[in-house]
Amino acid sequence: MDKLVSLWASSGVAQLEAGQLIMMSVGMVLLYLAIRRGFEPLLLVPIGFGTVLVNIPGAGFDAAPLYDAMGQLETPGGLLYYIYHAGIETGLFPLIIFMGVGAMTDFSSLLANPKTLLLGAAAQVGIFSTVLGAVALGHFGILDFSIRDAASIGIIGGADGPTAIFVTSKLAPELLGAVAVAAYSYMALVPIIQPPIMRALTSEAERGIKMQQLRPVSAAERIIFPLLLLMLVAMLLPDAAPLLGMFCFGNLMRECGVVNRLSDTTQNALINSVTIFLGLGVGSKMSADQFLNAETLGILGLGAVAFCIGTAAGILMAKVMNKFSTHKINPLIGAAGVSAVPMAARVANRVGLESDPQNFLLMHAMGPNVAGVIGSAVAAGVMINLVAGL
Amino acid sequence: MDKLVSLWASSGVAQLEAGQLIMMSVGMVLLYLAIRRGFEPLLLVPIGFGTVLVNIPGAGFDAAPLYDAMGQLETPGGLLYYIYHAGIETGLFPLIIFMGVGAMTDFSSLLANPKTLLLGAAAQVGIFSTVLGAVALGHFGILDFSIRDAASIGIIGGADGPTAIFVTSKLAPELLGAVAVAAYSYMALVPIIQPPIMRALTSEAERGIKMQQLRPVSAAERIIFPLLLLMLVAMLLPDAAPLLGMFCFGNLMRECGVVNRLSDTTQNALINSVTIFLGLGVGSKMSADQFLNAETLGILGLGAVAFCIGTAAGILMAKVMNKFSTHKINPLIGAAGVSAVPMAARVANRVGLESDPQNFLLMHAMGPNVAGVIGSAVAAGVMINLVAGL
Amino acid sequence: MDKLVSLWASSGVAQLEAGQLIMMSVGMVLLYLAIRRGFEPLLLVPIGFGTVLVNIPGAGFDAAPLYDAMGQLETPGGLLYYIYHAGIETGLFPLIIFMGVGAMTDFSSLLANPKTLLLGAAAQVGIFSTVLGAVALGHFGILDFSIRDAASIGIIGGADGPTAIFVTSKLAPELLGAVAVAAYSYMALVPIIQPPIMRALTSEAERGIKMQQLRPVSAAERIIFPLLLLMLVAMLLPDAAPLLGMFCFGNLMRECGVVNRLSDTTQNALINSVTIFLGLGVGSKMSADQFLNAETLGILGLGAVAFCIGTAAGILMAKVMNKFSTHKINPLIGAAGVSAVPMAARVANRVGLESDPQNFLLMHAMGPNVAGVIGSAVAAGVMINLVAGL
Amino acid sequence: MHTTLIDQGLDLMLFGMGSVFSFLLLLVLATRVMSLLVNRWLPEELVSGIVAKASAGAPPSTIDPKIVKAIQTAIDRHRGGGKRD
Amino acid sequence: MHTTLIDQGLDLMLFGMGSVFSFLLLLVLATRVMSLLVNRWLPEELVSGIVAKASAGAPPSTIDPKIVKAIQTAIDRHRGGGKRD
Amino acid sequence: MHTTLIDQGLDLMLFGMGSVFSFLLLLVLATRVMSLLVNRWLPEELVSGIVAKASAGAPPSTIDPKIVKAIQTAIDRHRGGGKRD
Ligand code: NA
Ligand code: NA
Ligand code: NA
Repeated sequence: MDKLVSLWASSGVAQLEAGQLIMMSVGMVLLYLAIRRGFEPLLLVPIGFGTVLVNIPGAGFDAAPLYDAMGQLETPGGLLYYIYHAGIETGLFPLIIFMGVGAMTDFSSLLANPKTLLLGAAAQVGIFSTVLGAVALGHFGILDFSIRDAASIGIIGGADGPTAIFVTSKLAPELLGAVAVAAYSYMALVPIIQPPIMRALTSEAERGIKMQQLRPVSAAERIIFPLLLLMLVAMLLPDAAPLLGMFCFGNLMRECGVVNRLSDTTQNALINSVTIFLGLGVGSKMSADQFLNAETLGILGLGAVAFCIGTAAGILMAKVMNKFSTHKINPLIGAAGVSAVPMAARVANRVGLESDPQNFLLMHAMGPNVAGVIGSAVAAGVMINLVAGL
Repeated sequence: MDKLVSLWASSGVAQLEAGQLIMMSVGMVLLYLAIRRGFEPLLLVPIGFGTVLVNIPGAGFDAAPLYDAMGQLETPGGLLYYIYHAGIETGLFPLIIFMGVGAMTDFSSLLANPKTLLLGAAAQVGIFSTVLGAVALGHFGILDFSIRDAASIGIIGGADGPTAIFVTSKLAPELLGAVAVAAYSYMALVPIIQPPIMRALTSEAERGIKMQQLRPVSAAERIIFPLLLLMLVAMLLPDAAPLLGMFCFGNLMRECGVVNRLSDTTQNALINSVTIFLGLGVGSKMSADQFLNAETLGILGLGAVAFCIGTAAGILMAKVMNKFSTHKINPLIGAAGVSAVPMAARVANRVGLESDPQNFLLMHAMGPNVAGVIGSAVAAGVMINLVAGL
Repeated sequence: MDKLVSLWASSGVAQLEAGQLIMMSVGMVLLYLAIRRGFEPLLLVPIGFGTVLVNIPGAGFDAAPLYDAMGQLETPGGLLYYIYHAGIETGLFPLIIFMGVGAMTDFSSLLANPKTLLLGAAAQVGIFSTVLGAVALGHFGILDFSIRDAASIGIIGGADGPTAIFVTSKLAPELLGAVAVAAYSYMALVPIIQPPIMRALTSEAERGIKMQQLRPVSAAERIIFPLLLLMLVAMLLPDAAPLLGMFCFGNLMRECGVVNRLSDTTQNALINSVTIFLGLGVGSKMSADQFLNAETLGILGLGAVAFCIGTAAGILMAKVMNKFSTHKINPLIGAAGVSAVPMAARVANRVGLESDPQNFLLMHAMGPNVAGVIGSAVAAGVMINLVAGL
Repeated sequence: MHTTLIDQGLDLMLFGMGSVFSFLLLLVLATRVMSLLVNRWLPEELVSGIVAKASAGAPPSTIDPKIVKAIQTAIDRHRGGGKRD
Repeated sequence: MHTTLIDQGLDLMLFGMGSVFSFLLLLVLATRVMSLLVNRWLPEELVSGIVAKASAGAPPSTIDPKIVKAIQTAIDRHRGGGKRD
Repeated sequence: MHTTLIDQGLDLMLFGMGSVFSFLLLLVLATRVMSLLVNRWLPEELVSGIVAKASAGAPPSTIDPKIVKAIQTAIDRHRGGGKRD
């Protein structure tokens, strides 16, 4: 009879708290969005599943290991505990993902038309104006955000998952779940969020602008570019060096042509393995007490604002640049500056085709798109540097 | 001359103890069984090789690292030391393997005919009656088994390697070598152990029962099933959640259709890498003092009994179910309930074909076969929960 | 304004020391050699990039993590810190690479003509005479080398990267950068360093010696050979067992035919991933204070000498063996005994073709080539054993 | 003490098999209900369509479609005995 | 204290956007200069040649060239409508 | 002290080369004996048969046999100059 009591007492139903039940539902909703709606499934499937796992009462997925007085392991920790502390707290997983993203990135469009880098810069306005919004909410006592929290929330506007995870795990780890979920959700919503803003800020004529065909880019340029970027980062913004350093490393492996074996593994087995564990580890931060509060609503709201402002800033920047340049830029590609590779570039292409079925913007939009990745990483470095000093 | 003495003194021959020599031979026998007889080579090749390595006198494969008073590493540990403590003691490797097994498992047969789950339940009788046998041996002072040892030995009857390793590394790590070797050996012996039992317990007519063709299963069912299983586990048996949670995660990645990249890596690079290290790590527990004793003989004997009882229980359960059902089950597929995927299902098919060359049972046997995996994991969770409270 | 000062103060330019600038240039030179000149790019691309990363002022790639008084992580360490301490200091990465190299090695040529093993033995003279050179430099006070340093420098002559890294990380970790760079550079220079020596030490007639066609080797021989080698190592040189044990394990997985899944992963995803991290981790030891000194020049010089002596010794050994044997060996294949697989074997083939366009030595040279790997690992084991006792 | 060990074993057997059977029985029922609901509310055609759409939004497969096409062609020819040429 | 938080936010925005823009502007210039220099001193043909040579020195690809050739052949046939048969 | 360093180096050379040579010489002998025994007691046909059988018991290869077949067909055609069409 004692046994039955023990089994019952240790069962999920008996221990279940309302918060856990709600969080398991949140995890299921994330899985639904990922699987049925196609929301960034590569990340949201592991994050959603991790959310369910960590909220199973009594399963101990995020339990810390226990050691006896001699330092011998008495009870091993839970899977998600190890994943989080080995890969996310240390920053290793986001950095390895960035290496993989670098190995998957083709800078040809950017190299053919380097001024599109400025579109990627402009879109980061979304990040910093969101920081401002968050501190305003904190200032007026509406929500309890510190400057570190605000910086982590702002980075959602960078529309770059690993960057957001890297920054948040350094500055405000207790917000990691909410920030990562917001970042990936809004990235997935790019096809819904961006087009109205794009149409509102551009005229039919602007949307119909045909851009010059991109010049071919030589292999040497593609090899030297990641090294050039690395050197500039090293000299000017060492705080951005971890993220951009690994990004450039991946890209150099891709382009140099002599380590295709390594590049292949980086783009496949390695990034896939780390993506699984990164997602599960992020899910491990989706506990009721960290996620079910007013701040999360604030984060989701501010994140959406960040996205919209970033999109708008990219478009407006393109229009400003057109005032000073003879080679006109179609302002739609400015919206791709938020990153969200390659979704944002595809959206720019699709909206452009609505105005003129012969105007293919995809390749042109890849320039600001990858520039947005660089821009967000730079913003991340600056924020980590400045906030650490505050 | 001193040097020669030093070299000689540090050579294997000079340091060799009888136990090490015997254990190296055991390792070689495992390699022979794996390579020449095809005994579960994916695990027994690494386990056998790890057995040889860890018993090389003076090579220090399982040496612990030494740190000086400042906490700086003085002498690094051996490879197998790191593998065991990072991957097996923590439970990480069995859990990752389970994720991979989930990603390789097709639940279609089970979904088309869910009552075959009960065959997978029945086969677990093998586990618990072996526990009883082990405590009886302990009770009568024949062998020195605690209840934790008994639980670890029983799990051999689950015919599921990673489950056995997971349970044993938690409850009785000093038995890990013997239990893992027994589990994989008997899984390999399925084609020899099972057929006589199957023939003894069934009549020619029963073996010739033709089963209804399985209905097609929709993608939605296959996507929802792992989530359903996860929810039931979460609510009722959280102790089984680590194993079954990762199993369901792998299966969801397989079936959801939107993360094929991740599923591919899980089924290939990831599970293969972890299999190599898991095998080596298990081998590291094959030291003479832990393996060469009467208990090991007891474990091997009890393991064989567990297998036979499990097989018989699955068959008898099928016969009982036939008493209450109009859609008859061929009792041969009950034997597949021990798991040992997919070997046990193939054996059921082959024995069935002997009675009727037109009676293809393979797909029908896959249901109880994967049900056996679930059943063993449930049994593992229950045992870990109950034994920890004793 | 304070912020600007802070950003500037933390920028790379403001913090840059001359040594870091020089080391970043060294890294760039390594990348140039790897990418434009094809110098062992699989290792030198990661090493070169790691060299740049670790010397970025203020980026903290090799920063140690900081813990508070409670043992909680306060500031995570840098990526290269974790890679070095987890994978290189422990010896794990070189051992996993060796497993992969074993899985890529075909011993057929060696098995068909086992006496070519002696050519691989002779070439190790390069290792030990370099040790002598290094202690002489130490003795005469020219450079400050201990016996541990000398042993690490000598191993460059083994022309085997993972062996050199394994030995140096154990005996003289502060020399790791210089030793690894020297080892891989000279391996890449094999086509330039070896031919003049080969031509100087052989007559036209000797270079034209046609060797007997190799007999076919059975699968059983190829399966048993790694086990035989393992047993000999276990009995006689346990200090060489970590390297050769993993090498034999990889080779057994390749040859046994029943674990092709594992062998494939070992030869691809696993070795590629570890190669990336091994290279980055070696790069993390390329700091100005450890690399920019007279000792590094000594190491580079001695390494070149080691290579030349090893090459010569292999050739001369072949000539000696021809005095006692009826089946003549073409002495050019003796040069392949330094390892540097498969470059050295190709060079032997090419120089041979110059003398006689019908004399294909490639397969014959693979025997001493892989024998050189075994020879270096044996030498490494002996040195680790003897030096530890001094 | 020894009696306790046997008792423990019996307890383990009783509660273990009980749990395993109850759990899997429940899973049988839950699975049946799930299949029923799914096949009523999410008939196959609809599901396939949605899953296919979701897949389309995911990153492209890592295998070059040209290669897949070529292999498919080779398969077709092999089967069809070169009819298409 | 609260004023400080807003100030911090404004500082972050000002210096953040300033850094991002200055950095990417510099990158635009550096990239232009680089492309100019590369295209003057390392014209495409030369580069391709060298890279190809370097590749040749690297370990062989893990895909059997025969298979690559076979796939290529299949692709060619597929495109060429069986002209070669 | 310095003399000791040279001595240590000489020792290392002497014992090191001695060990390497003795070990590899022994390996030569052991390998010859092994090959002799194998070729006497395990002739090639037998071995291949057993290995093939063992392989058959192992989990199936991850490459779809149809694809392998198709590639093989493409290779055959490429070699045979389309004779089979
Ligand atoms: Na961005
Ligand atoms: Na089972
Ligand atoms: Na060598």
